[in-house]
Amino acid sequence: MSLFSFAKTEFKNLFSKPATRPYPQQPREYPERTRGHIENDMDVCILCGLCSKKCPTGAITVDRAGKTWSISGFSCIQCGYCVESCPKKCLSMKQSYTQPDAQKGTNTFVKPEQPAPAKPAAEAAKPAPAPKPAADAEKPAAVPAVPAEAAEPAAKQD
Amino acid sequence: MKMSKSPWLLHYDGSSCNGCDIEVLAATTPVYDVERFGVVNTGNPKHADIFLITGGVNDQNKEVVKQLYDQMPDPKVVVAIGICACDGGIFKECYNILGGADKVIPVDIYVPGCAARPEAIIDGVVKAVALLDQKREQMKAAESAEGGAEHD
Amino acid sequence: MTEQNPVNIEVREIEKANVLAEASRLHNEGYRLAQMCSTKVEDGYEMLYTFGKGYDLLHLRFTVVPGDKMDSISHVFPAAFFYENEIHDLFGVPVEFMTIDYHGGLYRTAEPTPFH
Amino acid sequence: MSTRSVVPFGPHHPVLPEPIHIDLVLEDEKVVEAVPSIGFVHRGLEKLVEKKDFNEMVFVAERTCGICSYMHGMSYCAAVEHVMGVEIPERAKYLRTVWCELSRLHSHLLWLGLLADGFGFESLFMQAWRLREKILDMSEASTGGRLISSVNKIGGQRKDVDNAMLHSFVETLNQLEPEIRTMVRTFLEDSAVRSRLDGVGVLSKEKAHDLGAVGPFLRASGIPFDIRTTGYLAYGDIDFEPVTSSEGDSYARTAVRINEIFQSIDIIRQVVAKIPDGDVAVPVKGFPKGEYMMRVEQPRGEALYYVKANGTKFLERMRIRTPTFANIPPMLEMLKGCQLADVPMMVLTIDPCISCTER
Amino acid sequence: MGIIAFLIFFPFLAAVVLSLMKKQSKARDGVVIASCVLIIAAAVTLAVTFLSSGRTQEYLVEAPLWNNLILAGEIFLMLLVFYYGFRYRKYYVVLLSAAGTIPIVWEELAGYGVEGKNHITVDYLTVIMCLIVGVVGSLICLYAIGYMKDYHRHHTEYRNRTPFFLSILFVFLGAMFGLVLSANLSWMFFFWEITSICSFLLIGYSQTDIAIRNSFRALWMNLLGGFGFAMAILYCTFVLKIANIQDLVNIGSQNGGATFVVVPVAFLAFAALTKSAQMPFSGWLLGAMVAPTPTSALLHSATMVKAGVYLLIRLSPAMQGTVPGLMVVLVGGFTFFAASVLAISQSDGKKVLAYSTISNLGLIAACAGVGTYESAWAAILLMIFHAVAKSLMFLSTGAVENCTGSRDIEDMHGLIVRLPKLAFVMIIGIFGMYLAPFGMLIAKWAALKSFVDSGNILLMLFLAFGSGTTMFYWTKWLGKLIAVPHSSRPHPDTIHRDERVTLATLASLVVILCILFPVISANLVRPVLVAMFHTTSLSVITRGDVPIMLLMMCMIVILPVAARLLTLGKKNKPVLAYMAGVNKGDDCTFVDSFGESKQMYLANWYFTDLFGEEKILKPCLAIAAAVIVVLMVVVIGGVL
Amino acid sequence: MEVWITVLKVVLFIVLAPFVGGLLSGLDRKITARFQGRQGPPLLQPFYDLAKLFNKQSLIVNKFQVFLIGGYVMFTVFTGCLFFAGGDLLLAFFALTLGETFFLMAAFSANSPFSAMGVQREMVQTMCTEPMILIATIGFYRATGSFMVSDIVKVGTSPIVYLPGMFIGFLFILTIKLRKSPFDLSTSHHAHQEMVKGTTTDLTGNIFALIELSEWYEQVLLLAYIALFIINRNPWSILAAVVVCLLCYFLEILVDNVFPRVKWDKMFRSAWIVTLIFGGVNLLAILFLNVIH
Ligand code: SF4
Ligand code: SF4
Ligand code: SF4
Ligand code: SF4
Ligand code: SF4
Ligand code: SF4
Ligand code: SF4
Ligand code: SF4
Repeated sequence: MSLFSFAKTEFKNLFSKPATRPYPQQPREYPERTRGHIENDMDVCILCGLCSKKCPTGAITVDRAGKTWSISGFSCIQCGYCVESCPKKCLSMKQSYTQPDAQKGTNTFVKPEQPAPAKPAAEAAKPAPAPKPAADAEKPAAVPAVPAEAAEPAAKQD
Repeated sequence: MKMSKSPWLLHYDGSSCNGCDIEVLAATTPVYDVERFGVVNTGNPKHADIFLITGGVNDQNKEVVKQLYDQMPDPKVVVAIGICACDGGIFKECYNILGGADKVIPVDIYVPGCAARPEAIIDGVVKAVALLDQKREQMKAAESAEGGAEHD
Repeated sequence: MTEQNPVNIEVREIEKANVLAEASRLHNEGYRLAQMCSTKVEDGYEMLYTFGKGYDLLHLRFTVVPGDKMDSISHVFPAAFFYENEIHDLFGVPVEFMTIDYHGGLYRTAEPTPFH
Repeated sequence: MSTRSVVPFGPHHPVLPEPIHIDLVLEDEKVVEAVPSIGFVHRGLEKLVEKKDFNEMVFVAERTCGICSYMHGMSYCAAVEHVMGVEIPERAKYLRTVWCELSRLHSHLLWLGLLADGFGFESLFMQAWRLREKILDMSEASTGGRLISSVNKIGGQRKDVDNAMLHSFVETLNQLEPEIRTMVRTFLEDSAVRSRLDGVGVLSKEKAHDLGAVGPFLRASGIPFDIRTTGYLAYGDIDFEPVTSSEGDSYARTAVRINEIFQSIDIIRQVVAKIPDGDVAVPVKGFPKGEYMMRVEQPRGEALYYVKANGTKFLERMRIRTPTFANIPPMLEMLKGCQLADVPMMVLTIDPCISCTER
Repeated sequence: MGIIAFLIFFPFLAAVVLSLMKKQSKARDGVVIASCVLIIAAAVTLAVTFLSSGRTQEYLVEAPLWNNLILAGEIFLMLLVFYYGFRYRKYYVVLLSAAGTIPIVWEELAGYGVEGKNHITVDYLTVIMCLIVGVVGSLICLYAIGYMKDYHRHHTEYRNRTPFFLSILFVFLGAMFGLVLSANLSWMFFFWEITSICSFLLIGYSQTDIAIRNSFRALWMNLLGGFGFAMAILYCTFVLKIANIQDLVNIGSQNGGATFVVVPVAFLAFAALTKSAQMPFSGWLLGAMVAPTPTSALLHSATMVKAGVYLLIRLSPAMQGTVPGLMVVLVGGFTFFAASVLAISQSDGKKVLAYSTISNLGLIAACAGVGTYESAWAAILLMIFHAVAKSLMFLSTGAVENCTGSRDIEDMHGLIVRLPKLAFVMIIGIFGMYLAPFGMLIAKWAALKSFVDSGNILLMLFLAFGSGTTMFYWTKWLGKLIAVPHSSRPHPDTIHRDERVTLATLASLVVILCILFPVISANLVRPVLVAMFHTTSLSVITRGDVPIMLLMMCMIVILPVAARLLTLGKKNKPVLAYMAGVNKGDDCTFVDSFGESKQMYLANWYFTDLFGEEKILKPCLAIAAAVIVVLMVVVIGGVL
Repeated sequence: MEVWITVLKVVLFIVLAPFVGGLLSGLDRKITARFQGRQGPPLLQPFYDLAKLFNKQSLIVNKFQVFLIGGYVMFTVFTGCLFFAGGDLLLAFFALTLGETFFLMAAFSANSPFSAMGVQREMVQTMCTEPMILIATIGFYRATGSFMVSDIVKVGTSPIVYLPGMFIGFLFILTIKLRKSPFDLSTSHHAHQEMVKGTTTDLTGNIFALIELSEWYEQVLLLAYIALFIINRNPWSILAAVVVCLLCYFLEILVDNVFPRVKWDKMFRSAWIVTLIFGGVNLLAILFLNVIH
């Protein structure tokens, strides 16, 4: 039995550097396996839609006609099931997470028309002035990404 | 003086799996220490500026969520933490999940992740804090607009 | 691939009417309640009650036809009230004489008796 | 008029991270009646078996609770594997054991912190959670997630952890152990802390047994009941004894969990020393048919995973009897007659997980 | 002289008239009102005439006729007690009464009686007492008119004996005037016994079992005190050969602590302790609650218990530094503390008031026992302020009971919404009881200073701890009144006009006395002390503090304005109270565990496990009794 | 001249006390964070908080609240003025009690479960602290011969020489007064508790800000009381007093961080026992030695 038993630890803490990570001033390095967000190598993707079918939260939308593959970072639970299921192994799990935002945007990847010379155009896009999210929130994941068009011109330009 | 220097939190667990909840708590602990930004985890809606809600809403807690929100003084912002709070997450097809927090209260910032990691929560709070200042300005404008008429 | 094992738990089938008697007998033998589960099957609700003694489990199974009531065993096993209220609220099977009866208020779901 | 107060405690309450509501009837600070209510986090995930196939259900199962997420996913997989008669590789069993014990470690440290928060010892809470971060770092390094691991699948593990990393874990734990020991001294020996724990919420051995308590809650009342001793996963090859205590009060429950922290560290050391090489998964074909009830020792006690399958890709029934569900009736027994200030203690010392309780 | 005779006789006359007016009528109300007005007028006249002359006046130096009448009266009282004692088979009261009265009668008849200098004295202390008895007492009688109507409407099970009740009230007033105006110990004894019997009759008013039991408890305790009084008289007669209280005090203060004067002082102090319901004799005052409220108000504020402390204050100079002084100090100090602790565990409004009275009287007694200039100053002021504030509290509690059917403090929840006027009056009363800058607190402050100067550590500790506990029980009552439950509707305010007048007058008196306290202190209290201690000490409250207290008073008054200023430019939006998220929307109900609505209820704390009567009353009584027994033995042993 | 110096002191108190109190609170939070191995908020955080609160909408449960809180603020500040003007310690104590009562009434008037439970505990706390403050005040009088602050600061030897027990006792109840663990029972300042925010649960915006502000005033007042133990005729003693105050404050922060919250009955018993032993024995000793007379 004792009183002040914790004082020793406290003084040790007081006179040593705090354990606090200076985030966000200093960006954080994540371990290699950290599951952050999904990216798609559109050169390889065949838009088969398997990933979309497997995804437990329906975060992925594959639009064969529009040649786009989009993912809602605000629906994805980062389980990596899509990565595992993709027959072409074009999906990859990145360490950085989808940034918090005022709108539940989607990330749309466009299949290049020609065998693309450069890297695939990946654009994080969000609906520009966007109505109040509560209004359009009925089935956010299934909404074909509005920014698909918005992203398109950019993609087409190069 | 800016509102954004002293954001006080209210945390409520809608119907989360605890994952995001304990990450919210973790954000207050030494390694993340959101108190650096002046954050206090008040636990009382009437003292709070930022409502952190984790998990989706269901029929039993929607009134609770609404009530807590109503008891917060303006200006206030709502931050939905985790996929569940964003859109119901993996449980959105469950019979008892109405969807994300935005089904019952206006959500200002969505923090994705399952579970949302403390860094993301910090990012979310930092974004929310900026909104607080904006809302305060709007509030002032509104007040002065109706000011003369209302004063008795 | 290995053969699928059709049933790998030992279950004793009983009559619904005997449940209280069986429960009392088990209680006297020193069993405690481990869980109570209801499953919607074609001809009603299949109840699976599990009791434990030391590390051994013993399962009782019986069926309740829709519209029928069943007896609570919460007077024998006090903890049963919690399971029984759940069965009542989620499956809509009326349970009679529970020690604490929430009258459907344990889970206030949007859709009443979702497993009905 | 009576001098009794009738007040709501929860669902929103700062001392309870999860929503639970209790109708409290108080006389001064003494609780004379307490009726709990749950359902604020009820989602109905058991019914998702109708919408998600048995493979996808792993992701649902792991989100039954974010704290012992790993154990939920694992138990579910194990139950289905039993139904399908799948025998997973030895290395997978050992890996599962490591992750299970890591979960227990982070869960117990988390609980210690919450307990400290519950009795108003903020610094102690901070210290516990600070140490817990080290465990989470290990989880993240090995599974990619701090809490939700997503490494289970029917038939084994989705990821292997190389031996070097496993040994580095043991190394970290070796460094962590003395720090934890220093910290828990305050829980175990500080007289002010003891005054909040000693003799508070006593649950007798008989009551604990009859009311169906499980886990540390039960063991603190003197019953050495730990499902791990039945030897699932790699536990059969590991040397350990269930931790018990006889007083049955809040202090005993704290002491049991604290000792389990060191027990877990020891188990991880043993597992890492013995882990065989090989695959971590076997391919699984076909659909399950049959039923099984998997029993695992989660941080909060025995969980039962009942799975019933009919040969389609959708299960017929999945039912989770979580430890907290079993622990609530005995908790009610303790609440009567305690002090208002003890209510959080009572609730916290069963280490409740409402999320999994309500599913 | 005429005015004195009027004060003593008129109440008796009024009593006789009232007892004949059996029917409830306007006329009867009129008689009561007229009598009250006359008594107040007489008391004020006495005060004014006296103050303008400023000299102690002595009357009836030779009064053999009156002596004999009083003797006859004493015998009559004894027979009255015999009657009740035999009728209810409580033989111990018979014994006690006989033990007190017979020796006195024998002594007088056998001619041992000593002729005192005078029988009636008017001095500053008398005038103060007359004002208290006259003004507060009459207001209570006034209040009783309306109250008794309601009382019998609510309690149809009791026999309506209102005329009897009213007449006893007046008898009581008469006896009190007699008591304070008498200088002769035998005369005092006679009036002393009248008050005992009046209180007995009033407490037993409803004639229920409990009322009868309590009334006999009051009777035997007071008769025991009366016995002590009688012993003191005998001792004075036979040993000291004096008959006047003032002589005794003079001898006492000149021969401080000499054993031969200590004995009668001790006996008188003992008598005073019983009458002012100090532990272990607190039981009778608590039992008095069963009577209709005016009784309690009268017993607690203007009469009865004040008789006890009046006697103590009179004796004060003779007690400084003596064993009886120590006894009074210890018993009073201890009672102050213990009764305030006991009050915490009570939820019955009247019971809290009863304990508070006992507690406050303990403080007055302790002050008197200390026997210094400062302490006596505190004692007198405490007595004045207590009389006013306590009667206000009692009467308003009674009014609440008549309006809502309950006098339980728990039932006064939200009174500020339901009965705003009454609640406001009560709040003034409670403020008056324990908060700065109101009178009681000023007096307590002086008491503290005098205790500190006297160097009695026990008293300092009693006061320090007792003020903490006092704060607790008053504040929680205050809190109940001020809680604002939203869905409460104003309750029909059924109090009568007479009650309203009384309450308003008393409430204003609480405030006025507070503002006028320097005046009162200088013109009424200081002369008493000068006469008693033959010194003019410095003002007890430092001169600079008076304006500060007046400033505090002003601050309270301007608070509403200031509060408005503090929130200027802000619109306060009403919102639901926080109830963990399950407020049903009316601030009174919440969604319970079954999903239904449940009435919230917020009770105060009572600590029955710690401070309950079962727990600590007996030990407290035992301690106080032990102190009295030991010190009485010391006193008597010293003589033998 | 005298008068003007007094007025100046009062004005200085009114103006400076919030800054000192706020800075101390900031220091408290910073040191607490460092004790816990965290970086902690900026030093000026309490001022940011206060400014924020004044900018918030004010939600009230009823209009009495505003009035009652006004009373609390006024009398708390008033007490400080009285003290710094060199007034009577007892009167200052009574004024503080009056202010406290207004605060309690405000919590009562909210009629909400957590305010109500908080206020009951707050009353217990007052019951715990009052005897010690009174006894210490008596101690000052016996040791210095006056209740007036202006006289006490002019004594030759620091009162603490005669009042060591009182000093310890006062430090003990200071923990209660500053709402520090183990005694932060009624309005949890730090870790969460069963009371939510107790007495202040239903106060918002500027009303709540006023509470914070008066707590700063009260903090300065309490520390000034500590200083009174040290100060004597020698001007250097003022410096010593400041150092002692800071040390005491640091001690309170440390205590705050190494204790769990105890239950009310433990607080009650310990406070009274400490008061009786340290206060009572010390009082007995100075009466026995008859220091002044
Ligand atoms: S499964 Fe792979 S290839 Fe098919 S659509 Fe998805 S990412 Fe493209
Ligand atoms: S990681 Fe999981 S949730 Fe996210 S898109 Fe892939 S399958 Fe869907
Ligand atoms: S988002 Fe994921 S971790 Fe967060 S509450 Fe939902 S399921 Fe749990
Ligand atoms: S839900 Fe209603 S109908 Fe169904 S069993 Fe219960 S009570 Fe009967
Ligand atoms: S809960 Fe109510 S409705 Fe259901 S069985 Fe019981 S009594 Fe009947
Ligand atoms: S005990 Fe339950 S509520 Fe508390 S942190 Fe753990 S999971 Fe969350
Ligand atoms: S018991 Fe609680 S913590 Fe453990 S797995 Fe279940 S939900 Fe998670
Ligand atoms: S429910 Fe509300 S209005 Fe009715 S008595 Fe109770 S507090 Fe008053």
